[in-house]
Amino acid sequence: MASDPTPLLRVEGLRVSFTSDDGRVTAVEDVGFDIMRGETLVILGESGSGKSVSASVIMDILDRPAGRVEAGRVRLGDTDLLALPRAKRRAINGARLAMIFQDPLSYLNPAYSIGWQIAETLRIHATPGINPKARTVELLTRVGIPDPEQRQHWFPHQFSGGQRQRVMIAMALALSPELLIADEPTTALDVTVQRQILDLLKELQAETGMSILMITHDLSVAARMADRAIVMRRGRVVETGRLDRIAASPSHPYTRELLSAIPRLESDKRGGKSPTTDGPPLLEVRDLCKDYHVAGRGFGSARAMRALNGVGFTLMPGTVLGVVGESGSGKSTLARVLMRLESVTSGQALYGGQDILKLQGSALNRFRREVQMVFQDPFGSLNPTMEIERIICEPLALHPDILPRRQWRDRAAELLEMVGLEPAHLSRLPHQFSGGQRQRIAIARALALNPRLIICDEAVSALDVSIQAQVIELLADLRRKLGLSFIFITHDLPVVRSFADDILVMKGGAVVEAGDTDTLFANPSHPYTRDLLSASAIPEWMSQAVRASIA
Amino acid sequence: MAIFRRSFLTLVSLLVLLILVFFLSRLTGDPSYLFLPVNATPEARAAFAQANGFDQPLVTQFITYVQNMLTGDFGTSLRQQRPAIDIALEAFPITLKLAGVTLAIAIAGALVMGSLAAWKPRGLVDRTVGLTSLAGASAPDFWVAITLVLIFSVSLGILPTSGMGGIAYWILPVIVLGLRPFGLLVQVVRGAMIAALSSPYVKTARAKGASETRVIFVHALRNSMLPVITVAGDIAASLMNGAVIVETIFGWPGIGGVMINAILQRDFAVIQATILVTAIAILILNIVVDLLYGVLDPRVRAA
Amino acid sequence: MMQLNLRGATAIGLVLGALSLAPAFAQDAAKITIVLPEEPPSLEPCDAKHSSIGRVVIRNITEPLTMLDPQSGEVVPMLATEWQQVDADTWRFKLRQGVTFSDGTPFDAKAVIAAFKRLDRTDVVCNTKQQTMGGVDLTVTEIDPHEVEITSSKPSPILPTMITVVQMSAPSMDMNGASRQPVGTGPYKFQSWQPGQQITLARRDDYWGDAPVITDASFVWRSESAVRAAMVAQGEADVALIIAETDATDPKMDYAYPNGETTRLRIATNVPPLNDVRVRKALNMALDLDALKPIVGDEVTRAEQLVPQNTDGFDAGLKPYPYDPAGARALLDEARAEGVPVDTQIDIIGRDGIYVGAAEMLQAMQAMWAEVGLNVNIRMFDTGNWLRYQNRPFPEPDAPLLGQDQHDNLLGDASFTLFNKYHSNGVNSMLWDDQVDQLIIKGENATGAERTQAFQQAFRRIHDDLAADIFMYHMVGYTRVGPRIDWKPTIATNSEIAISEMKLAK
Amino acid sequence: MSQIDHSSTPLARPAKGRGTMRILRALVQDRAAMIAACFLVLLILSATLGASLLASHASGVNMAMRNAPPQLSGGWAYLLGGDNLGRSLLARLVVGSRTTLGIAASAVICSMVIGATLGLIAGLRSGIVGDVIMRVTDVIMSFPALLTALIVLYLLGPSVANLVLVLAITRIPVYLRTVRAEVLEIRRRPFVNAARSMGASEFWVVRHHLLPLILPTLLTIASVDFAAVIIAESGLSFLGLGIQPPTFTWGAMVATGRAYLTQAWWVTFFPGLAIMLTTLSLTLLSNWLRLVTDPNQRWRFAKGGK
Repeated sequence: MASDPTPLLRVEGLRVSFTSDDGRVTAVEDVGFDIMRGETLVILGESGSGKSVSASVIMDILDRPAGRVEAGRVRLGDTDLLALPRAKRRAINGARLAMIFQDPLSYLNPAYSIGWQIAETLRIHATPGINPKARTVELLTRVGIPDPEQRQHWFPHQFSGGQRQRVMIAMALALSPELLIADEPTTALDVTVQRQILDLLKELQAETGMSILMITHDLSVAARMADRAIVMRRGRVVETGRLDRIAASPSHPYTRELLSAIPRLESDKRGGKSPTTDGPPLLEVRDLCKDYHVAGRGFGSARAMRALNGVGFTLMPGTVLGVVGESGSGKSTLARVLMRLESVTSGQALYGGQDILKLQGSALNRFRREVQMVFQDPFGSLNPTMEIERIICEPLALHPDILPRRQWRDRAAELLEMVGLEPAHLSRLPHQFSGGQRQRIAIARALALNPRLIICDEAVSALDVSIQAQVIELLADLRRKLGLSFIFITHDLPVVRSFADDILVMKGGAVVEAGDTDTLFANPSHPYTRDLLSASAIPEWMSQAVRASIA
Repeated sequence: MAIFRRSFLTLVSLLVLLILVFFLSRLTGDPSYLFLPVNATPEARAAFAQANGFDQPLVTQFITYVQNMLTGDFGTSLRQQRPAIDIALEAFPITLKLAGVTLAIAIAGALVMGSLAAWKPRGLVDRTVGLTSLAGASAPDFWVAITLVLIFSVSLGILPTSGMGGIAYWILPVIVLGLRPFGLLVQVVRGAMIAALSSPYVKTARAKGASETRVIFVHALRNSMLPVITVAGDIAASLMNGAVIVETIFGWPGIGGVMINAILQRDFAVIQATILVTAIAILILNIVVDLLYGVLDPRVRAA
Repeated sequence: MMQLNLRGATAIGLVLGALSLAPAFAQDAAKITIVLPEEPPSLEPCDAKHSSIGRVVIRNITEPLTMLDPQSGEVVPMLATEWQQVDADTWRFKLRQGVTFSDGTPFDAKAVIAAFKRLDRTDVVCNTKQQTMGGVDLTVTEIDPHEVEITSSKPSPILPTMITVVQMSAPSMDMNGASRQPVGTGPYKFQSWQPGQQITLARRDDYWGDAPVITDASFVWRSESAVRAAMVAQGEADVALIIAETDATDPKMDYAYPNGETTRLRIATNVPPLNDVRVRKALNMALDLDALKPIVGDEVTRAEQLVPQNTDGFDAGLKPYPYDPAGARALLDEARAEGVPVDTQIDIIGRDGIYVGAAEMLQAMQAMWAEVGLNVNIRMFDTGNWLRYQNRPFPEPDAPLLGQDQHDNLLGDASFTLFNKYHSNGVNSMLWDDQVDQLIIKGENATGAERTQAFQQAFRRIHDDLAADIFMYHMVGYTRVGPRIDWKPTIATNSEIAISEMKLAK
Repeated sequence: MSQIDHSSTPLARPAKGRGTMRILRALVQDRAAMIAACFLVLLILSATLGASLLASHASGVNMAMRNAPPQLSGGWAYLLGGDNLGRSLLARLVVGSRTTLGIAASAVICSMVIGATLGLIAGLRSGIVGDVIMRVTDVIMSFPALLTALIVLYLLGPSVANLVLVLAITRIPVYLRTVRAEVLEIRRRPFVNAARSMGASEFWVVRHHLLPLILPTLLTIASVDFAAVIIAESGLSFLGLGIQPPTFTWGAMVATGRAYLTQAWWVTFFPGLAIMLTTLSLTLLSNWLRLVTDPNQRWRFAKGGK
């Protein structure tokens, strides 16, 4: 495809450093790559690998003054972008280069209508012959927003996640740029929507002949999009080439590690079913319903919204139940209801024969000891002002009769070791840890009281793939050693495949399919389950190449 | 909907306020000492109390007050011997004008300076603005006012000392009155702008090719307005109660001076009338602020 | 920082100059502006004793029948040309002829009757009657259109003095509420009142007396003394009434003049230890009041009685207590030895702003008393609360209190002071002394030398024998007069400003 | 400084003193904060030791030195000049610091504690209780401060405690509204839910999760409020409702000295400067504290990299 010998964009010897607590840290070192006209280059890497920083340099949107370009050149055609004065540099953005981002809700300005924001690009680069208004509607139509005449006056919060990303794309494509940088454009979206967006990008590329620089951590996305790929690790490029070739013969150990996630995700081997599946169930949930009352208090009619609709399941001791669903499916509400963070409208949840939804006082307290929760957001779920020791000991302090205070410190150290961290970390603050490490801390906290059941609400969703795998491995390990049960809530089917014994698929507050994991993956009966499965699948050519290379 | 609810609740607090003012202000002493000559006899005081209804039980007085209020009679000023509400309504527009202009200038100044300060934290603008706002917060306004009069009017002779009139007459009062609001607002703007400038949509704007000016004043500023409006609303409310020092020093007959004098004179009808007027103004202001939230942030509008 | 300010100021000044934003100060030759400390609450003639009203009204808009000459203290003719006493209760006044009110009504006996009626209204608080006539009721009858007879309910040897405070307002004036547009016979007529901003008067062409020079006068008000002074310095005003001593910095413009006010601390003479005359004398002797003069103004003079010179009853022979801390200590020791509780804490009931430097004065006095071993504490109040302590029934009758006080007697007769302040039944009195009571009553009912002597004896007993007060100063006022006009303030200026007396400077 | 390590109370303490050392080291590194801290230490010394030592110099009337300009010749006493009664301004600044700081600190602490408590309740209870609290705030805000002062002082008599009460009442709404807004935001954060799911009571959440996060904001407001309270007190002094002589504050010094502005600028200037420097130091220190306690913010103020 790329026959033009001169690249559209050439990055050479890029070095970027950042100011941090520990002085200046180099975030990107000697990074270089070319993008040809009309081609799609994928930068694969995990968070902190420097992939987004590189894109920021190209777009001149690096965080300043913390970030600084120390060396290197970025050439667009014949122009050295880094040498341009700011005004001239800015004139290129939006016109020749454009960018879309991971989280369109926060990357769209909440205060302006989407039509205004799209037209803004056109107004900034006032081009004769283009009527901003008409062009806006045209663009919205093209990216598949229904009723664009009306909806151009809507604000970002009034759209769904997928539609917002479409709006982003419309905005980026307003002036038919030569290069579109897409920074994790589908990561925050539900899997089914992900695929639609990727398809849209491909179509548009075919129409306009633009180049795409796609930044992702997700192999399946890379596999769908890439002509060529580079793999980044700790600020350096460790691998460059056509993606099929990389998949077939990875040269860097890290690439191999990355690729090895594929078979693991697809394997049907789990952490070994626990033998204690007999006897009375640990938790028996029957016909849970939860209504939310929307609209203002006081005046007016309160509208009821059903978040849970007759949900029921049985959890045996020592087993793992995966709850899968997209946003709005009610899966998080289920977790919050079971944790007694919210009330229910009707239904029962029997734990050890008692309805936990009616527990009060000391009985509730005993229940809280035995059931713990791990939250999705490893950054939000730890109080930023507390040292790790205090965080881990908080449950002990809340239930002071379990362990005498002088043993807390040892217990905390023991727990940290259990989740693979060092006891020396006890006096640190949460911000000194990475996302994966924080999630381990959250798990250590959940383990402090020797619970019988841990509810994980999207506990690995915010983590990089390789970290995801590590955390799941840790959970599986804990389950083996401690005989724990888990309710594992996620939007990502493949993640639970290796871990869950049974799976519950939820949609719109109701269970659409439930069953044994192997059966469900092998023979999904509900169309929604099938959709979910196919959307997140890795293309066959890639799995084969990977399997071949590893074998 | 929320607005109605809010207005209703504010009306309740208005009522509570009036009751409190009525009863508590009568606890501050017998006005006859202030209105009768120092050699007045006890009989003369009794006659005075009777003529003004102060001899009645407080509750009876309050009922009479409310009854009269419903017929549009807000009481008569002891000092000026004319309807108290006239006195309040004469003074209020002046306060409103002065406060309005001052606040508008302070907000505009704070938006520009605060944005520039946030654009380069610890830069020259930031440090200057920080120092100014601190000085504004800690310098007593009567001191600033008189010092400015001495410098600009007496020593330099370029501005009138006081009084109401053309633009020149506005400069000193607006500076003195605006110093503290500016200092407060500039910090709020700075804080909000630092957050806004590091928010993702600013990157989007830059990626679109927007100039830094556009990024600051079109994208970030609009989103920094909510806290600014909140604080500006609070400031406006306190200015509604009058800018006593500025009003008295510069001879602007605003409601603050009227209220203070009425309090010191135990002129109860005027105290009640002025507080009623300012409280209603604050009520309206709060509603306007709520509406502004909606205008500035479409997400609030939807809720 | 100061330098920076000034440089910045200059820059702004240049810009302003260029834009000519600076207001035009040039005024018409015969128009003047007077800046007062406060806005009058009304312009009600019957309340003209209220000095903020009197300053605008008296002798500009309305005039009385008789007038006190500020220089001599004599009663001189105004709208009455001559008068004579008919009997103890009755006086006859001949009215000036050819006088009209500014609304065209002729000034005659009926108008006088109407003006006195205004004084008796009950719907408005007319302080004039309360304050200066006490319990005396006056009845006016017409003899002929140009002569009236005034009868008082009890003998009034000084009736012509008493009626100097009664302003002759036009019969046409509304009787409801306090007037805000008075009509009188004076050389000026009320023109306009922009509430909060200014009151303007215009010269009358049909005035009965000599036509004044000033054609138009406007009154404005600023509560801040420094601003009032600055306005005259800037040419924005021609007279700044009552400025602080600290702002009277320009000898070419600033006049110091006795303003008729006398300051004292009233002693609760019935409460130990203050009921012991030695303690009271010690209180007086411990103070070096000459040294403290600069706090209130270098031009003040020591007071030893509560009325100023030129007052009938003033005793020029009284001498202030000398500054004698040793003597004071000796007296206190003596009293202490006899079991007087000298070391009890004595409280001053003060009022900040009663006069300039009031609070500092108390602090300085407190320090001096501390030197002789007296334990004096200051309690400051706002006017309303302070006034409670001025009047019977006193709020803390059993506490050893010193009440900060300032009294003015501009009526030229000690009777306006003595009864209220020192008689056992006086509403403001904290003195119970038979001898003083007798002297006061004797003087009030006498005339001529006998009256004068009785009052003088009363003052002598109060000061020398009883040390009933801590007498401080006959105060001075400061008023700034701009270079455009030729006028000097007098003792009466605090309560009346006769614009007709002002001339343009050559 | 105690605000920082308070968070380590009932839970196991990390090696005692290490936190304090860390903070001290951070203080030494920030020059502005260091100077501010030194100034405040000096101030505390002057309010405690100095005020006792110089009490006599501050009250002795000396009319010969009335409004004396700042001078080097007259010894240390008239270094900053004399006031309107010829008392040493320097001595009065030192002696006045005790009452000024005492009153301002008590008022600020009172309004902060009351305001924050009510704000916490209003933030956590969105029903009737919250509404009532917010309406009470409205009433306080519309109620003229002078009237509050007159009522309290008339009913309870003038005393330092009542003065503090008046000043505190009028400043409550600021804290209340701020805390409520913060609580509404923080209570939705996952770690609060995490604590609840572990069985934490409302009190526990407030004590361990809300307060530590709200505190930096509170301290920032308090540091600016300090000046507001001093100035409000001077306004009351001016009306005779403030502190009673012979006791005095910096605010009262400015208020009485104002009459001499044309003749003796130093009489008002130095107390005014003292108020400003105190506020400046408190603000610098509270900003610094916020940075130290909020590590996520720190990078923004990193040096260099322009």
